[in-house]
Amino acid sequence: MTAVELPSDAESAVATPEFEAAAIRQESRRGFLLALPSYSYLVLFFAVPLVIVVVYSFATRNRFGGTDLSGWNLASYARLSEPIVRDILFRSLWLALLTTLICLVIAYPFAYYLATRTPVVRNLMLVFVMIPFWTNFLVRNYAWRVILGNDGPFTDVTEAVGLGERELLFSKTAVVLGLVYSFLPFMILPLYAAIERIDKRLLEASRDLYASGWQSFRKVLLPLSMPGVIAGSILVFVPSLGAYVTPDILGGSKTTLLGSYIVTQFLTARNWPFGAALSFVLMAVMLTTTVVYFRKGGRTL
Amino acid sequence: MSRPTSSAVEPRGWTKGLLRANGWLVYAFFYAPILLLVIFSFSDSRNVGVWGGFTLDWYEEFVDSRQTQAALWNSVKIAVVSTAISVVLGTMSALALERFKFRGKQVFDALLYLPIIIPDVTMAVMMLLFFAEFFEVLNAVFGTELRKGFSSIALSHIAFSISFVSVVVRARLAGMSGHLEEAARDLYASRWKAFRFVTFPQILPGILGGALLAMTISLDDVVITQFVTGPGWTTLPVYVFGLIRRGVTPLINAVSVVMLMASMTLVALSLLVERVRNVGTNQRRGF
Amino acid sequence: MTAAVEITGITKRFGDVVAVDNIDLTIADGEFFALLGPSGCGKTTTLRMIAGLEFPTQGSLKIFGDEVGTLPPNKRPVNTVFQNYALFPHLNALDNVAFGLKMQGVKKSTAYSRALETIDLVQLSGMDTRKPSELSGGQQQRVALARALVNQPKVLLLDEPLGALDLKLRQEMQGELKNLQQNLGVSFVFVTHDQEEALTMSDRMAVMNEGKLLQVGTPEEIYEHPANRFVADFIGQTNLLEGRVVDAETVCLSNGARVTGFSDHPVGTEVAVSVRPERVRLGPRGESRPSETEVDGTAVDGATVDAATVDGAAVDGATVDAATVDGARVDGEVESITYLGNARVYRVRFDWMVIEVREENRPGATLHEPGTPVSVSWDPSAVSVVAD
Amino acid sequence: MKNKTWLRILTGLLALALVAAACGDDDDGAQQASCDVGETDGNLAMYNWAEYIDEEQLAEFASEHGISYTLDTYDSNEAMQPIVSAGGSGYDIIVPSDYMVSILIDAGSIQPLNFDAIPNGANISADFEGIYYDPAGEFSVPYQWGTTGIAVNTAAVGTDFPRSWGLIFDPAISGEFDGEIQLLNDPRETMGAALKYLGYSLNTTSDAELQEATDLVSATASRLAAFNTDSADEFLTSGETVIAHGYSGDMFVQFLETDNPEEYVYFVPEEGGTRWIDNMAIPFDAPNPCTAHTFINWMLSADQGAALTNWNYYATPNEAAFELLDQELLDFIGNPELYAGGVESLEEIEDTGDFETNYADAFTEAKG
Repeated sequence: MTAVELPSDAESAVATPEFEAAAIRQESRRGFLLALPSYSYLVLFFAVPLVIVVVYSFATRNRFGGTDLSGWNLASYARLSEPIVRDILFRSLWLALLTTLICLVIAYPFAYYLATRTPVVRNLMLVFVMIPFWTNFLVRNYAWRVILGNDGPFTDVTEAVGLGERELLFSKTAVVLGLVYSFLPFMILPLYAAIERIDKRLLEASRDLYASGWQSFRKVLLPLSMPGVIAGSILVFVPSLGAYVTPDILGGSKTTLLGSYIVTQFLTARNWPFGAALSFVLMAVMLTTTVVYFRKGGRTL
Repeated sequence: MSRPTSSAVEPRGWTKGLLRANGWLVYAFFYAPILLLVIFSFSDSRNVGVWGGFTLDWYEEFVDSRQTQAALWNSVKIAVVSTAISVVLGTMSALALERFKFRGKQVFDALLYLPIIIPDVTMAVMMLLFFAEFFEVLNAVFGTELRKGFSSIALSHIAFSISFVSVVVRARLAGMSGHLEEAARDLYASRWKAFRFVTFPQILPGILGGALLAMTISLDDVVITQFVTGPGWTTLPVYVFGLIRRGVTPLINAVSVVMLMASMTLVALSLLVERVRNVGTNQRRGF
Repeated sequence: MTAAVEITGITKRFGDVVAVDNIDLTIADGEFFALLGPSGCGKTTTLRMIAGLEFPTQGSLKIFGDEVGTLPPNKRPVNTVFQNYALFPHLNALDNVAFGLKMQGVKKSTAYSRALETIDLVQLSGMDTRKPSELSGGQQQRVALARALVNQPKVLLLDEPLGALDLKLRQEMQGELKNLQQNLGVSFVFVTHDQEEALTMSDRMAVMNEGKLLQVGTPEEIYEHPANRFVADFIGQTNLLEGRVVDAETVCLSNGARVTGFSDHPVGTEVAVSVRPERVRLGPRGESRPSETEVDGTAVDGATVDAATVDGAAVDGATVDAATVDGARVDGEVESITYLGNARVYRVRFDWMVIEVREENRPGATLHEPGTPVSVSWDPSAVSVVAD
Repeated sequence: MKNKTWLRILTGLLALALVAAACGDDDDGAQQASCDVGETDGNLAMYNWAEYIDEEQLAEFASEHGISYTLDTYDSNEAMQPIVSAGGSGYDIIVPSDYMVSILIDAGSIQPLNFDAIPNGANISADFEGIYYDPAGEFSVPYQWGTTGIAVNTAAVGTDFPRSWGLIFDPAISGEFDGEIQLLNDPRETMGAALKYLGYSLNTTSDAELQEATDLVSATASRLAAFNTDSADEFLTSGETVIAHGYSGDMFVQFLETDNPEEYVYFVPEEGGTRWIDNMAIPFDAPNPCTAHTFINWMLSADQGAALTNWNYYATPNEAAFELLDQELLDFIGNPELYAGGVESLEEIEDTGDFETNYADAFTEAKG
């Protein structure tokens, strides 16, 4: 470490490579210092606890449902190849993908519509998107149970339309509906943020270049809003995969999804090592997917 | 002056109709259950979904119920404190990641994603194990008498809220040209002033969005809170979750309605303040 | 008199890339100075180093005699008009302009009254409460200018400030900027990739390429006597005829023709002969040279490339008779004409290259249709011999 | 490089320290508290099931002893157990169910009670002596008890139905009520019901028997409206289901909420069902064990035992309290059909140790 004058407001000197290097170092240190509070916070209050869970995943459930922290083994990971785990995984992936897709299809035009409103109107519209979510999520799920349930408003509608009494409650459809309801705002917010900052002249340019409305959406708007699409999809897909309250309340627990399965391992089977292994693998897959996406040139969320 | 009117990209004809219809449908979708829960908060029946005639009993019960009120206040206190702290920390980390290069940046970036993708029951379990030991170690070393409760819940909520805030703020920062900050520096602003007078107002919508998200998640969290709570710190969702076993009564609907009214009042007030402060137009680039 | 900006041995590296390579540059007080070059040549980096937005890797940077190389931007007595203006979108025009003053701690009322004065100066009176998004491109440009000028910088830096404006507005602003600079008497350092803009506006200019400073001088010096091939080619239009130095005043072109061109390049150096299109004269093939050539051609040795004997087709048919003929003449065929309104540019095809000729659109000027066999000639004084 | 290495070392060390500390926990071996009758050593913090105690009762205790109280609630034994076992929960009184008591004892998470400070322990019915999960009665005293059985909407099903698990599991009987039946979303209860129907013990550790039960539940799953624990009672009275699998007290409370309670019937099938017992216990690291002892003693008095049952409609283990119960309630739950197979057919869920995960897996498999 050579003693080099750092860029100081008072001093002024002829620039040297050492000074430049010191300036770059100082800039880097500024960034680091800015990140440091959150960094150390997350290390202490997230990474360290996480290490405990990872350690648990190599341990063994003892006969009382406690965890013996000796006799390390990979048994919990070996179980991941069982057909029941595979079935649950595929089913959950499918439902989570479906939920994400539906959210995308609904949220995209909505976010676009929002972005074309005047600032005052769009702020108001955004707030009204968020307000329902300031009520308790259990209460919201229960409200859906009433709507979809026996003699609820939904069956009234299907009857009135002449479809007969169609009850949706306790079906996969109801689960997807509940998930879409729960996570739609997570899709709308980033999509809106992404679309709002697109320069609209680009769209005008595409129309000028003979693109139809659909084409300019397909070739200009969609690619430009891709960061929003990806961010929204991650924010919807991840919690959908881990959801367990909605499948329980609206799906009647008839189909076990990954989230419920992990909860079952921790809270019912009291098999913490297996629960830890399941969640650890889930996180690893998610993290790899996002990292690969960003390495391939994706922008920040 | 109003915004520039119809241009080539302004949706027209049936596209416009479809967009508008979709908008209304989305709101209908969002508010259908809310309407229902408001209605049943006035229902004279223990069961949500069974109309038993109009009553204000549930509101009365709310006013009388020490436990419900305590739970509501606990939730609000924790949400406010954890949101405030995580907004500061999350914004700082967003700035660091978006505007600086430093060693360990990738590790930090990855670390920031983990709280978003971790299943909450897993986080709950690990926080439980952690706090049991953490406080014990602190108490042994420093002779303190720390107990699980407010601090452990708030610390856990901050741990996941930082990530959500930082994601939203980063999205906003990424869309903001770094030239603005340079221009401010060129115009004699110190680093802090450049942040205070240029960067901050620019990313404020992102910060507010992040804060809303963090607050919503904090107000809804059950599992993590349940595992790190201590005596007297039952939050509203945990309380409601416990109630399920004996049936969620319209009391909870009434609590939700009270919360809705409170938040709507806050929104209305803030809009009013904005209106008063911001006489004149508030036109921005873009759509 | 101290120089406004004095740059000595400045180098800037970004990793392995050398953005600015050991340049020396002095900009006088009250000078309108242009930094010209293609994109990526290092001109913007140079400007940013003067502004303090980048620290040099090495070298000295003085503003009015004070070393500022390591000062942060907010401590330098210079201001910048940014490319695309970088106006603060959340502030109205007045607040944008008053920003710098407020940051310096000027009293609010003083700041605003000075800001208003400057807004008047750039002819934006009445626009002060508008947000940048409510202003046209030209108006935004003026706000950006006012925002910098209000601080009374010792040097004003402008980074392609007119790039986003349409032609008419750009020309108008060029005039205004020039006037403003003359009235204020402040040094303007102006970055542009538009050579015409640089030529018309600057008192002196510097041409940069690949991080190197190629030539510094008045527009006339640079236009008339480009220091090297790149400058000759980049500034204005020119015909570059490849060849080799034969002696101090002769260049042998690649087809064997010899032309007169004074240079101090050693014999044998690969060079190009640069002749501006407007200096080239066009005449019907075989016709004797116009009278005016004879008038000023007598004193100087010229070169004739006379391909007429073999009908201008064969390369080796060219003969050169430098000693006997005044002026230069080359025969070829008109390939195309570009009509510019005030002039015509002919592309004349020879078997080994194309030469462009620009003729003023005077009444009575002969029109040479494409396909017409023609000869071209120029005065030896029009020639610059340039190496790489 | 420096930063990373430093962080890695710190993280590693912290994790190790924590794991080591976590391992050390179980050795603590909680001591019996020495307390006098009626002694309090601080405020009371109770961790109980939701809606399982009237707050006024707590308030009365608090004011009587000049202390304050906090009441926090949980929704399952499994959610409560790790919190208490991890230590530092801060609670003085918890209310675990039977099998959970044995888990807590094994894990060293509850402390032995000092019965010198609980003279009212004498009020407990002899039925609860020497029970499997706490044979010596050292660690827990019963709080309330009940059964798991079937509730039926007689308006839909009629009154002429077999008092058997076949009502749910036999397709010949339940086929008629396709989509209107619910089972508990609980591996032990639901697999237990199937095991009982098949004539096995609900604590079986036989893979073959469990497999049979799995197939049975799996075959029944398609006829179900839902697997649900929390809303079994509401589904029945709102018409979502007509045959419900649920807990006695929940059902009674719910029946009495409706306009026509007599329309509903709750019974334990003749094959037998679950008897469960919730207990009061003191966490190993309770901050105020003497207050906890005094509270237990207070709750075991005749008055308070009766007050509890009159409020939450569950059966009391407190013999002295019987006479003080509401007559109306007794009439309703005193229904002779309540135990179709007699009280002897009831069985408690026991912790099966390592086999516990088999129940969880079997249930997941059965649900599909």
